[in-house]
Amino acid sequence: MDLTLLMYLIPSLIMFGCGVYGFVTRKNMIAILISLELMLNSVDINFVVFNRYLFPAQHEGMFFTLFAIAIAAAETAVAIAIIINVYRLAKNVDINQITKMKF
Amino acid sequence: MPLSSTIYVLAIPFFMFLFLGLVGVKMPRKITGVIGVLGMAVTTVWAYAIAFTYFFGVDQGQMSDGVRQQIVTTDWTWLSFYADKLVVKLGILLDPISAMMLVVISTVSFMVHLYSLGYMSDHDGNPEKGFQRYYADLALFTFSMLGLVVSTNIFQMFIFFEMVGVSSYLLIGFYYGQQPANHASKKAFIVTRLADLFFLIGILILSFYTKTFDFIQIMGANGHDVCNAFTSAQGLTFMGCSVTGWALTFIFIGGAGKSAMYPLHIWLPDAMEGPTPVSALIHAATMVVAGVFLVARMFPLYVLEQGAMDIICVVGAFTAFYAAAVACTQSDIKRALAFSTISQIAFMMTSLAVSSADGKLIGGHEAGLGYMASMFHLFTHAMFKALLFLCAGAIIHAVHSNENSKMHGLHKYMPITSIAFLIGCLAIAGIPPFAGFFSKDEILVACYEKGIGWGLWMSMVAGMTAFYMFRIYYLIFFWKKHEVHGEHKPKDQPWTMTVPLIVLALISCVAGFVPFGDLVTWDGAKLETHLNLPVAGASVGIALIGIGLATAMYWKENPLPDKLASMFKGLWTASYKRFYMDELYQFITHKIIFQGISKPIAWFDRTIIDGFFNLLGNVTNSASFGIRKMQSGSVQGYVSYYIIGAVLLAAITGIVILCF
Amino acid sequence: MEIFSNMLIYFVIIPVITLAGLALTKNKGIDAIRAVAVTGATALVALAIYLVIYFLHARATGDTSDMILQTSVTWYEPLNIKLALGVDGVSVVMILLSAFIVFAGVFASWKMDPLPKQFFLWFFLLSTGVFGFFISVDLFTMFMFYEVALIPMYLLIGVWGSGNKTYSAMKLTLMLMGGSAFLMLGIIGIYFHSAPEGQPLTMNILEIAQNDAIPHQWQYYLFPLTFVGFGVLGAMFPFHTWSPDGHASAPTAVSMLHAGVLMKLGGYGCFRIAIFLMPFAAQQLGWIFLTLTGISIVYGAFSACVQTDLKYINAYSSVSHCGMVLFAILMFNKTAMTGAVLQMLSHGLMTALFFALIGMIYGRTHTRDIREMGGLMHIMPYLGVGYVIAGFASLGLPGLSGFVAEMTIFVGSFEHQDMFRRVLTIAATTSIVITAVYILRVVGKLLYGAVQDEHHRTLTDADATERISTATLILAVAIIGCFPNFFIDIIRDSFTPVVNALTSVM
Amino acid sequence: MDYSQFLMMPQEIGLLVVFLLVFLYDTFMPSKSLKGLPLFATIVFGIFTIFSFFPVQDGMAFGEMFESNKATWAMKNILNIGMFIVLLQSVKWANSDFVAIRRGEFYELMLLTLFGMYLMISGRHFLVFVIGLETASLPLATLVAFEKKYYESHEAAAKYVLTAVFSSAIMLMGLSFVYGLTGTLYFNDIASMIVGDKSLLLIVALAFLISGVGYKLSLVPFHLWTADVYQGAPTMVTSYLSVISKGSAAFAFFVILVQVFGAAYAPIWEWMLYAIIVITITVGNLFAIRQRNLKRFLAFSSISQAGYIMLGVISANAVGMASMMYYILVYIFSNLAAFGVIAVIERKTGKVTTDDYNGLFKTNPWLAFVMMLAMFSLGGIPPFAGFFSKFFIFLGAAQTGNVAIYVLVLIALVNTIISLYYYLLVVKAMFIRQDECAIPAFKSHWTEKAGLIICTLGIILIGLVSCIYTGLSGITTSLTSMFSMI
Repeated sequence: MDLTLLMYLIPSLIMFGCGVYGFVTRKNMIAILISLELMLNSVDINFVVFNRYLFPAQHEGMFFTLFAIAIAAAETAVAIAIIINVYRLAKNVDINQITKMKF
Repeated sequence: MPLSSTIYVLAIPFFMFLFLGLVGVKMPRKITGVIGVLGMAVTTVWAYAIAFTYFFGVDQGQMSDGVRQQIVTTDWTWLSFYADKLVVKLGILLDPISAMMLVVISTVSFMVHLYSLGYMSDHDGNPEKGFQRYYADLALFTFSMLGLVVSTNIFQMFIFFEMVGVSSYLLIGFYYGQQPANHASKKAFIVTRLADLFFLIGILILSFYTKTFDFIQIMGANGHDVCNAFTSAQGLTFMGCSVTGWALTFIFIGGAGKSAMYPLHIWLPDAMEGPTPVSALIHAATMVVAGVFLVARMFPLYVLEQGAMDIICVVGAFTAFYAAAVACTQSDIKRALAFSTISQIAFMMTSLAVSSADGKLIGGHEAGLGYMASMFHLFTHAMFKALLFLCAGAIIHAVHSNENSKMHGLHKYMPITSIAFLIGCLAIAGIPPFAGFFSKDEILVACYEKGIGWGLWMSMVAGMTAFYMFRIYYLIFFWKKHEVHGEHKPKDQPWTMTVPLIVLALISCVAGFVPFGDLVTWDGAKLETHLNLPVAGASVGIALIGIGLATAMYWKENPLPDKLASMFKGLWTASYKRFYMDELYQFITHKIIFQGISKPIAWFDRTIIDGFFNLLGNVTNSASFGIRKMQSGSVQGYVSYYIIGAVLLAAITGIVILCF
Repeated sequence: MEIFSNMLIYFVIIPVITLAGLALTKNKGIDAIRAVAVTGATALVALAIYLVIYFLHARATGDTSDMILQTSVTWYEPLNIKLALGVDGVSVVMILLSAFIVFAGVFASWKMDPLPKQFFLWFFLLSTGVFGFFISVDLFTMFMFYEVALIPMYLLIGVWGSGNKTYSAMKLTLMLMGGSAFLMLGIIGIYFHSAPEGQPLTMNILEIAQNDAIPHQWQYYLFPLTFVGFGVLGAMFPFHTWSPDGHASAPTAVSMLHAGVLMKLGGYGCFRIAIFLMPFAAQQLGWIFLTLTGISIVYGAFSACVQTDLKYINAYSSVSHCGMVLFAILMFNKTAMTGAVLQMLSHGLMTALFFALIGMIYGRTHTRDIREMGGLMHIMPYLGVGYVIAGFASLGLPGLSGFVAEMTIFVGSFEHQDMFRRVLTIAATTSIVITAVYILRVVGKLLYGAVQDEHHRTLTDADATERISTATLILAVAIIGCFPNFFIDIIRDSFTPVVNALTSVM
Repeated sequence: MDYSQFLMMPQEIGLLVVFLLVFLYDTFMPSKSLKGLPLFATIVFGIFTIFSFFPVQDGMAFGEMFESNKATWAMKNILNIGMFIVLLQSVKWANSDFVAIRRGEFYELMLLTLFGMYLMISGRHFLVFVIGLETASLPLATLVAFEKKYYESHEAAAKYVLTAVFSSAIMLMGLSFVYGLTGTLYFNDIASMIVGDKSLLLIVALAFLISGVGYKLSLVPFHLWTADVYQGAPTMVTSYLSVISKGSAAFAFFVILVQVFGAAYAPIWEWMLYAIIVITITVGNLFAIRQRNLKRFLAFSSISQAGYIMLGVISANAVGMASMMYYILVYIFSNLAAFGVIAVIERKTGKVTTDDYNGLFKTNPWLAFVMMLAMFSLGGIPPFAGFFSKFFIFLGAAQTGNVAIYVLVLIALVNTIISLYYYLLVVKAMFIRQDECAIPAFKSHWTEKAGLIICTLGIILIGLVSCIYTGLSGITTSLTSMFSMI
């Protein structure tokens, strides 16, 4: 059997949904970061798949994906650094703890 | 003397007002008083000269084939509502009545000025506080009245109506430190102002149709050819009556306010809170006759509107009776005199109203008799009413009270005053040969010609007049011995106060013989008058009956009056309380206007309207408090808003696009 | 630049220079501050009088253009916004009035404390806006100066006011700014319909009126926007409620300037922009606002009858009188409109006089409640007489300004052929009685009668500066009342364009 | 490869040079002379700001991924001015004890973010745009966390970085849809591809894209991070966030919407923006009413201001674009003046709430005066610049001429009344309220003074001097190609 476009798209969309769901539900900031990664990766899959199936002529999507991966890595690095700082001061990484500023 | 110099008759008092008001306050009181009197004397002489020139002088265009013309000596465009038409001019119109009024006003005013020198001082002759202000206001009052009578157009007349109102406000409220004077002045101003409102509306309607204010343009020379605009407007009707009828009725209401016709009379009795000479001025010569003068001035229009005429007639006749009835029981001499004034003014009004203008002969008399009689009565009444009030002033000055219970038997103490007062009473009661007899006789004749009912009614009122005047006279000067309290007993007042009495008394004796019919008629033409014996006799008889009744009841102290009073208790108290008119007004003004309208409106403004705008603010605040939960501070809440927002945006747009 | 060859611009420059001069003075140097302020105010009065003479001369020498002294300098070229100046009779008398009030206001706030320097700074910023509004004929600049004149009110009331001042100041500012929000939308709408298809859009009022390109259905939107926008400042029912609180809390000079000049901006704008540019909608919708203004005439008078605070009484009487201004403007004939301008003059001077006197009385008795005062005529005759004169002017005594204005309005309004308007006029005339009632009530309670409070016996009468400021106003009131034709001749012909525009769409 | 095309981007190059200079100074200078770094960076950047006013040649570079024209040039200059003021004001703060150790990083990161914004402005390919966006937002996260000692700073940073990544993920998702539909990421190519019938997927993509940029602009409902981050971040960073990044995002937003989706989808995104503007202005104002912390207060005020800026975007015409850029310039001056005052006072006394400002006029009249000018300008009171920018942006919006836009303008105008209310609250605190324990009088550093003076001059002059707006509108009207497809 050969794989069709949808066979890639649907899982990636599911990944994206899982990422959003995880972001909204998980309490641990690290877990939230992971779900963010899920979302970004599903985007990458989209780009690659679109490029591969629909527009095989150029490689715009591929390149974009490369950059996207790099950006995602950078984001994760910054986020981790900040989370560590928060941990230093708040002594935990529970997302519900950092609600000092509100209203 | 050239008639064009009439302007000075007005200029001098006005200048006196400014001078005394601005400079005078810095000067010693006596001097200001003297200056005021001198100024008024000059004015009087000048006015006499003008009147003489107008009536008897060499022809300056005022006579053409036996008919006195209306002469406009000055005309200054003061305020032009439209570039061309509807212009308010300040001018001077000389015709019989205005010339006559010049004489009346200046005479009485001069008497009052002179008299006040003494009256406004204590017994050592030191003028009291506010002397300068007093004379300034007197000058202003005189000026306004003079300006009123010489008005060339109805709007100028309105202007001076206002001026008269305000100067009376100032004079009645002269003792502003005392609450009664304060209230009385306020009342006088507001009531007359209310009347002036109708006057204004009348003017608006009239000018809307005639497109002019000018008397001569509206009524034509000597009121003979009324302009077509008016006559054509008579065709138009508004709510059943012709628009001109409405206009004239409204204008009459304006006059009624000044002339204290029922039910707008209530300010006049209170006006006595001012100094007595001021009351003399107001009652005799100035304010109260303004209304009569207004109707007389517009007589040619009124005769074309019988409806309006009938209204005036009814109001006048009723007022005459009402005032007389009230006057019968008053114990305050000034109030009694005030009501007698109202009654007499009502005489004039009625007489105007019963008069007719078309040329046909009625009962051997020419048309316009009532008009002439009314003017005649105005003239004579001014004289003897001024006399009566000045006497009253002298008495009050002597005994320091208005109540006749404090007086009694003053005859032997102040004989001159007593005699003068007696002359005044005889005059007003209509006993020949005193002035009142002639004028009142003419009025009665005119009334009888209108209809026997009117005649009888007015004769009855004349009888009542005689009764209450002599009642007052007896109660002041006889009835019982005067008990003297205090060391100095009452005596005749200094010359400044007695001379006016004597002069006025003399005038009251002879004024009746003035050939008024030749001088003052509605169209300037001569008017044949001859004594109508039956009417004259009847009226004299009634007067005598009234006097006799008074003599019987009040000559010597006796229980009869109290018996009668207790017999007709309700009637007596009702009349004593002036039939509760003041209470009625109190109720209307305070309970209805203030409590019923103003308070609710103020509340509505503060609560509803203001509240609404405050509500807007509060709603905004509470809204901002209500949505604060959105900013919960938790990142997950934020992103859920974010994703929901994004998805909703897409979904709604998609649905809209797909469906439409 | 040719703009500086036009004398009108100096009505803006002089206040600005005064501002600069004040900025240079020391906070403590009260004499220097007063000197600068008085110099500026005097210069303004002199210039205003010269302007009147110039105007009369121009008219006499046959200059029949709608506006004289017209200059137009491009400001924002891409939007075709110009700094366009020009005056007609109405603006001339308005400028004269403003100059007088500013002059009197400076003297009325002679002993202003604290922070006199800042007070005069805001004071002259306000007058800058006022004069700029009257001299400009460009929608944008008019609107800009309009708001320049509004905002200083907040601090003038908030800092130097009394009573519940912060609330009043905020309310006043927000309501007036709310009005100007509608106004801004209206102006934008007018701008985009200012010229027929293909021609460049313009903000110049005269050009817009000449193009007469605003579609009728757009006039239906834009006329209410602009009229209400200005009507708020004109204290039109039911948008008048800022006026009582604002006036009650404001310091004397500010009340004078606000009631004397600022409320006139409303009436002026109503006729200059709302009616002049959108005559069709004015004819169609006029009756609505006519009813509202008619209400505010009687309503204000009645509410004034039961107030006990002197300033509230005058605030409500201002509602009544300014209602009469808008009422007359909506009558659409020359006489009534002339009367409206006369009423603006009269009300400006008279109310300024009132507030000046109230301020002086308040400064002595430290109360404005008429129930706590009485018999002041015995104690301070000068102020008492001044108050009586102001009262007479307000209730329309002949010889003072009020009478002339009201009579012109009534006669002009009644001349209207439309029965509805005539009946409304009759209803409006009743205000002269109610006015008399509340004026005499105040005079009777405040000045007449026995002295209520024995402490008041020690008080003094007006001093020199107070006499100057009041005498100026009394004189002006008397002059208008005695020689109305002088002003009418200046004003009347300025209404020819607007009346023609109104009649052309009938 | 043709290196001459680097000449297309002189401003970027200059900025990199500045960055390098600062970096070298930071790295190789002896540590005792590092105190001079902030001033050095400021001066160098100032010189760069002046030089970058030299006109650049129009044209595309790097395979039409990068465009430089008058508009981008002007926009970058506007940002430079704002950046310069921020740097000027931050000199004293950067030398304070907490941050002194990392002052170098502060300046380097700031310059980097500015570079990212340049890319956002000039990018004509979504790759460049996304890179610019991330370059502009990621360093900001670290800058937000700059106050090492303060917990709020880190909480703010955490919120910022998480939400930022989330939003960029959403936006990238949208981009992937766009790519899947069109097969290209060039603005012009997309525009030419998507004419024709409306596809649902593209609408979703559009919504996601708007949400992504709206996040940077803090439009409701993508705004919720704003208040917390503004409050927690160092005041300098807050002011930077509130004006510079907003301005660049607004410009890029305009370009994307008009140039990419202008052809067929203009009604759609105009409708979306319509809804967003209404709730943005309203919600921002409603929140701002109740704020007592001035930084938070200005955060919400800046949200509603973003709504007004969007009025320029929705107009989608030359006047609107000019008005938007003009508005951003005025907004930079006004907001930086306000933040400057707040920063000075915070640095001296650590007080940031409205009640602390009671009676400020008595003690520090000049600071109070500048703050009042800023508030009036933000509230749109003449004769200050804010009035003109508001009027022009309304004018630009209303030029589209349909009644719906008039209603929108009316809503915005009514909201200005609410905004005026809370701006006046600050004025009231400073001028009217009295407080015996008011902030004592103090003298601020000359750099801060200089910054405030520049802002004051800007507030007063920009409106009265018409040449700036005239120039901007001249620039935008020259962009015929851009508006050709609307």
